[in-house]
Amino acid sequence: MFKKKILITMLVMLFLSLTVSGAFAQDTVKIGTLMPLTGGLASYGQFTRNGTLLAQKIINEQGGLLGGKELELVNVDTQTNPQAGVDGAQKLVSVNGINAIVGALSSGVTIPVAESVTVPAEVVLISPSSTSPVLTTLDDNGYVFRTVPSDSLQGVVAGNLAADLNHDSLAIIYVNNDYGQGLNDAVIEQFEERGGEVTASIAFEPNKVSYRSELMEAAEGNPDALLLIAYTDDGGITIIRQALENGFFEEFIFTDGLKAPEITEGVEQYLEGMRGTAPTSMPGGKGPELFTKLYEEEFGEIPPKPYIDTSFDATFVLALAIEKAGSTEGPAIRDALGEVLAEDGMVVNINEWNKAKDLIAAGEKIRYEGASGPVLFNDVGDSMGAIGIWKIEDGNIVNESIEVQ
Amino acid sequence: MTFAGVFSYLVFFLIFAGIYAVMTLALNMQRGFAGLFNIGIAGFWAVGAYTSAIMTKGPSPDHLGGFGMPFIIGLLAAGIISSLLAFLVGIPTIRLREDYLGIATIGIAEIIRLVIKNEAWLTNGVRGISAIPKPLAGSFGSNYNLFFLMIVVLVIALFYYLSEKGINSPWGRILRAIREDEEVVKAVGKNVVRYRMEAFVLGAFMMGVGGGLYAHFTSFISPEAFKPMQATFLVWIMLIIGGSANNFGSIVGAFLTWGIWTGTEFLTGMLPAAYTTQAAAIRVILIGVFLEIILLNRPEGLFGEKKYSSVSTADR
Amino acid sequence: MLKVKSAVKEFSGFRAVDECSFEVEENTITGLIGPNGAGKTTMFNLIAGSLDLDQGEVYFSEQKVNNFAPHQIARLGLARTFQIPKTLKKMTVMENLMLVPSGQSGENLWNSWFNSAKVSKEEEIVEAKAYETLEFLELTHLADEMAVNLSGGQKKLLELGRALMADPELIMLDEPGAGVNPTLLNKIAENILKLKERGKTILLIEHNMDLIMNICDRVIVMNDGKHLVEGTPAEIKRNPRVLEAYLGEKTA
Amino acid sequence: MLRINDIYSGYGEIEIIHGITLNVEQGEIVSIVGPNGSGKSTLLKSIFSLVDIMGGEINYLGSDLTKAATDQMIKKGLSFVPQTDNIFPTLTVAENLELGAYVSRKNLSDRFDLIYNLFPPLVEKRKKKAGTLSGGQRQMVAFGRALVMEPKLLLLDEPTAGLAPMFIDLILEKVEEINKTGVSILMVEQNAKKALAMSDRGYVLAAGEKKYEDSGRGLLENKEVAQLFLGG
Amino acid sequence: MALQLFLNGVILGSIIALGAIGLSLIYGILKFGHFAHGDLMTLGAYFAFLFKVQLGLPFWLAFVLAAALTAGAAILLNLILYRHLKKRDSVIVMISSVGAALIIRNLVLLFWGPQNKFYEKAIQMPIVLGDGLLRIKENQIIILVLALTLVIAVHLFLSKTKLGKAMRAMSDNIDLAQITGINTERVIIWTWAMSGVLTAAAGILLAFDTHLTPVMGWNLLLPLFAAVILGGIGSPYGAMFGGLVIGISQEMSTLIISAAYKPAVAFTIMILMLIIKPSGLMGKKV
Repeated sequence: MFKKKILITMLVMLFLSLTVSGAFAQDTVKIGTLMPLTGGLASYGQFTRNGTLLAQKIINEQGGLLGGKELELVNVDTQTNPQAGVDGAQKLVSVNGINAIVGALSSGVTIPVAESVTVPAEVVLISPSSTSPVLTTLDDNGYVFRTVPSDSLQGVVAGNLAADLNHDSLAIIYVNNDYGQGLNDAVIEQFEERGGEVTASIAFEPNKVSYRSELMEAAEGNPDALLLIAYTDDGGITIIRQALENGFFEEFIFTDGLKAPEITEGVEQYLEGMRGTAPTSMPGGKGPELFTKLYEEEFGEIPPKPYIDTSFDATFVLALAIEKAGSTEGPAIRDALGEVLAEDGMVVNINEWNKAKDLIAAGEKIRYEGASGPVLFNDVGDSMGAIGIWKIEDGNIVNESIEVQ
Repeated sequence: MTFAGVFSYLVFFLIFAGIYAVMTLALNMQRGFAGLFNIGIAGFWAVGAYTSAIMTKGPSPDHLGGFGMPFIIGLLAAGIISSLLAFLVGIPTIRLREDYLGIATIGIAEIIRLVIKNEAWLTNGVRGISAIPKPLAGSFGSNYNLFFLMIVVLVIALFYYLSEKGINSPWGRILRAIREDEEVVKAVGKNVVRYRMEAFVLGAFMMGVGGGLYAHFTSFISPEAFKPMQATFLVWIMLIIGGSANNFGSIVGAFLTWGIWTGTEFLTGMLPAAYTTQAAAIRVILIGVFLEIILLNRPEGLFGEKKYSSVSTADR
Repeated sequence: MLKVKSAVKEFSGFRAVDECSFEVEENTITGLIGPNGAGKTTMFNLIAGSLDLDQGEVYFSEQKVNNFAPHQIARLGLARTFQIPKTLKKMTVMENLMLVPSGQSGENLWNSWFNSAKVSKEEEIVEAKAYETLEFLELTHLADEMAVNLSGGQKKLLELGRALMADPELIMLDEPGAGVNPTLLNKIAENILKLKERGKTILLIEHNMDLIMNICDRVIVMNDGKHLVEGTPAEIKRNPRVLEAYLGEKTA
Repeated sequence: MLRINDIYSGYGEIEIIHGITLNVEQGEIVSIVGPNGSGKSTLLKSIFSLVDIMGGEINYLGSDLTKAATDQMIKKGLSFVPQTDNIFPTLTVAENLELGAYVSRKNLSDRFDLIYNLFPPLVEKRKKKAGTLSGGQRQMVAFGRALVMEPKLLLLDEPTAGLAPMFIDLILEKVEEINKTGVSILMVEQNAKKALAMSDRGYVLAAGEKKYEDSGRGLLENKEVAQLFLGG
Repeated sequence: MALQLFLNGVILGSIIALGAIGLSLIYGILKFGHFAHGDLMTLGAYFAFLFKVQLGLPFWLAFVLAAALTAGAAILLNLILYRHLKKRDSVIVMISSVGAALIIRNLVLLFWGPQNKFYEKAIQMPIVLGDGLLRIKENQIIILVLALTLVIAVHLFLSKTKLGKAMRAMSDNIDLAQITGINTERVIIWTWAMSGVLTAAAGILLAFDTHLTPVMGWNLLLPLFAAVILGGIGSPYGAMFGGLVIGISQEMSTLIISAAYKPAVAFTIMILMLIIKPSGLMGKKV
């Protein structure tokens, strides 16, 4: 009896899951989003999803796309896990009938999704945050893009920054994933080219309680500064605090994952004047400021997390491409993505969807001044962003200068 | 939602659930038939996946490789290396009390994950191995997944057949007898440790092959895929829900549980965006509650233990 | 056949078996008796390898078998039963017996999978042998019954059957008569005698003196872990030290 | 004070005791003897509900014990010393004794004094872990723990099992001493002769049934009883 | 350097020890590995966050309230779950504790969200001893003192009180405990309560030294088990000692091996222990 009940419950749930998610399927343009809402990256997924929702709102408020169709976003929780992520992506493609995907966050999910789901199904995928160099060389028939620069780009700038700050020696502590690894390699190469010495390069496991022994190892040989490659939530803040508390380091250089006022809370006086790098907008663009304003109107204070802006941009440029293609077919969207954006195109800001539509209708190319800076793809689908240098002043983060690629 | 769409998702779903079913069958061999408590499935899964990937890929500067072996050899190697690992783990631990073996295996699985993460020369570390060849890729067009499903079903069928045949044979008779009373088996001259070890190694072989299937299907593996929750405990939940010591129940348990695990996604999809994080948490809570209800009400699983026998009574 | 020399086994300071020596002749029935706690079952476990000797030696068929693993000694031709019958509960009576014969090629998984012909041929032989054993024990009607459903006495018989299936040289029976009704007891006694006729050697622990007196060729009495006296049943019955041992009067 | 009336008990589906009636009067030492496997220990365990009771009843000081909770039995003055595993090995001797006072802690020090007087060797071992003691000393600890409960009736399951001969006499002497302080005793004992010699009454069991019942002396002189042990 | 690592290890080790004592007692008495123990630890830390940061209560009061609530949660788990599974295979109970771990972790996620939290935003500068040889924060001294106090309290409780002795007795021999008149059900409840308090303390101290995240306890679970095995299952004193050994060896391992392999140290010690002496350093028979 009990067995029967359980079996029936399970089947009903299975059925519901298949139908409910695909039930409201009329006349909309659907984009799937693959964001982690549970698991290791849960604290990012919620906000990156907000980024996509903001883009959806702007587009729908300004009349939708493809002649008035609404943009519909369908999200699947990847659980920060490839097994669940790949399954979710296939559900988006097959059951929900989405036309393109924004996501996933970590390369560990993005790549298997691309290889086993979206590329074979000819669905365009734009990752807002996967920085792995593997994505560049993926045999993807051009269906995989990203709105975040490959980590090698930022690494060069960070390496230069360290040298420019007259540091002769540098210790690096990086988060042990593909993002951290990539940046670390690039920084070492650049810094050593500039004549500096990297005294230690130490990977750390995220979410551990103590990083004192890593710090101690890094501090050996008295390097001039610590270059920290981490996210705020997986140990970055803990490392900064423990480094300060124990007097291991006084000089820091940060990367984009730490570009957040959160890192200075309670330790303002120690971090005053420290610098960091992060992908940013080209000179003249006002995307980031505008984005912060719009986000805060919609969701309240913008959290100091990366990739919210790139998620917004990914959604926006997908919409641009669909509008340009005049179709929701994967190959058409793919081709349109390459055509619609140009460095010397007409400027479109992030709240100017109507203007964009008009320009596309007029056959103009667009220079999209995105939330994370101008979005341009090179021929392998990587974003050709710019890297900015930021600085902590009075406990706040201010942009200092921009290094164009 | 089109029929074709649902069908293609269904195929996809079945591939994934099928890979889990391979794991569950393997665990059933270890746990259900031999009473071995392995909570390091993730380790064997990872070793299988990486072995097959390294064996079959062409040369790559990022990690060990360049053997370019065919798919089948990759799978076999995955099974063999995974069994070898089981053998080494088993030597010191298989004699111990069952929960000691469990804690040892979970420790080994975590060590394996750390090695994969940090020994980049071997595994490309955290960046993972990409472009793992799919067997006969490009030959079936849009029906490729259907073809892959066939492979998975074939593997399940093979393992099911071998497992059933094994457990109903004199070999299985000894294994079942060990579970009933070890002393008796020793007293009639059977080497209990040897049979335990064989079941452990055989289960690990199946897990390795399952790992290989996973690697070739997703074409990309990285340490992220082999965390204890999704790669070990989920398999246990499947086995317990389906019913330990029952091969058929194990398979059904895998399909149903994977259905619930991914299927309850609709909960998240239905709620307003502001609540999605909460919904995701609630979903996992519900899965937990569901598991507890089953454990409290039906600890032997949906199908319970099956009666296996080496003797057919018909001919007497 | 079996020779025990100065065997010693201690449990946290207490000598359960204390310098005990005895021999069992081939093709005899030897009874091992003694009051509770005399060390009889411990002695059985030492011989069968379930426990390791602290001192002393055990020879089986001229071979020193000190501290062999149980399965190794079993393979040399020693079968045993347990005081409280141990059966494989959720397996049929038939399977309980078919488990026993050693060297079955089907015990190798590879053969079970890929050499079905050979395995099933052997299985037929083993099955026939098991059936024969059941006939000998007059249990054929229970062949397909789960062992858990057997009565206490039937379990005793099944244990005996399991010992027979091994084709042993020496059978060690731990209280074959305990908890068995008189009819069944006679049957067990008969069976033991029949086994002797077939050339087997039997060593049994028993408290039922009738059984001991009726079937044993020799009786060894143990007390306090030591070999107390030894002789024919009649001699033992008359020996005052035995009675004292049983009623607890210690010889000073 | 204790009346066991037509009790049937055993483990799970296996019935071992087939309808035994037995009683113990205030101040008596009563022994249960019989060959191995006759069900002596099972009978004793039935009193403390440590085996499954299938029929009959157990009455103690006028109230039904068959369904009583263990701590209630202890409060009423019943205590039990199992044959094996009867001490807590990782606890010290003093702690073992103290646990005997778990249910009631009145006059604790008097009770301890009594135990240490009865078993002087325990005094210096007080702080030692019980698991490190010799067999005889362990038995003293077990007795001590049971006596701290201030029993009116002490149940002993083969108190001399596995002890060296010199300890056997000692322990049995102690049993008599304990009895003299007013504690009734019901014990299962393998050393039938010694046990019966010191008992007011005795019962002889065989195959889960009561075969003889008489004064200790009477049973000792009974030829049939002697025969039962060597086969009749 | 080695001295500093040693000190860090002692701090981490005393936190692990607190968690491991309860885990070991439960393992000893109920004979199953409680996989939700780490998440109970997380829960305790978040309860304290609720009282201290969200409700603004003083730290000591938050500590006490959180410990009490966590004890309540542990008892609740026992009442609705483990008590009913007592007669089952220990593996079934263990799997159910994995389910409980999932539930607790996601409840924390549900109520407090995935972001890291801090009891205290400002950092503390360390006291420098011996010309920079050794640095220690005031908070770390508090942690050490609190942990030490709790360990002593546990010791006194286990060795002096009736209940504590009953717990140890049950860990030794549950049947004998029962016929000694110990109300085993009640002692089990108290055992849960005590390990709830200890595990909450471990979580709070851990978060006090670093930060709160929903996975903090789950990440520490295996080191907890390692400590329990090292000390011998069921031996609370062994668990204390095991915790210290694991903490110190994890921190000091960075002298020899890459920090990336630091988490493996606990497992390696554990596995070596299983091979060499499965009963643990202070354990009983296996």
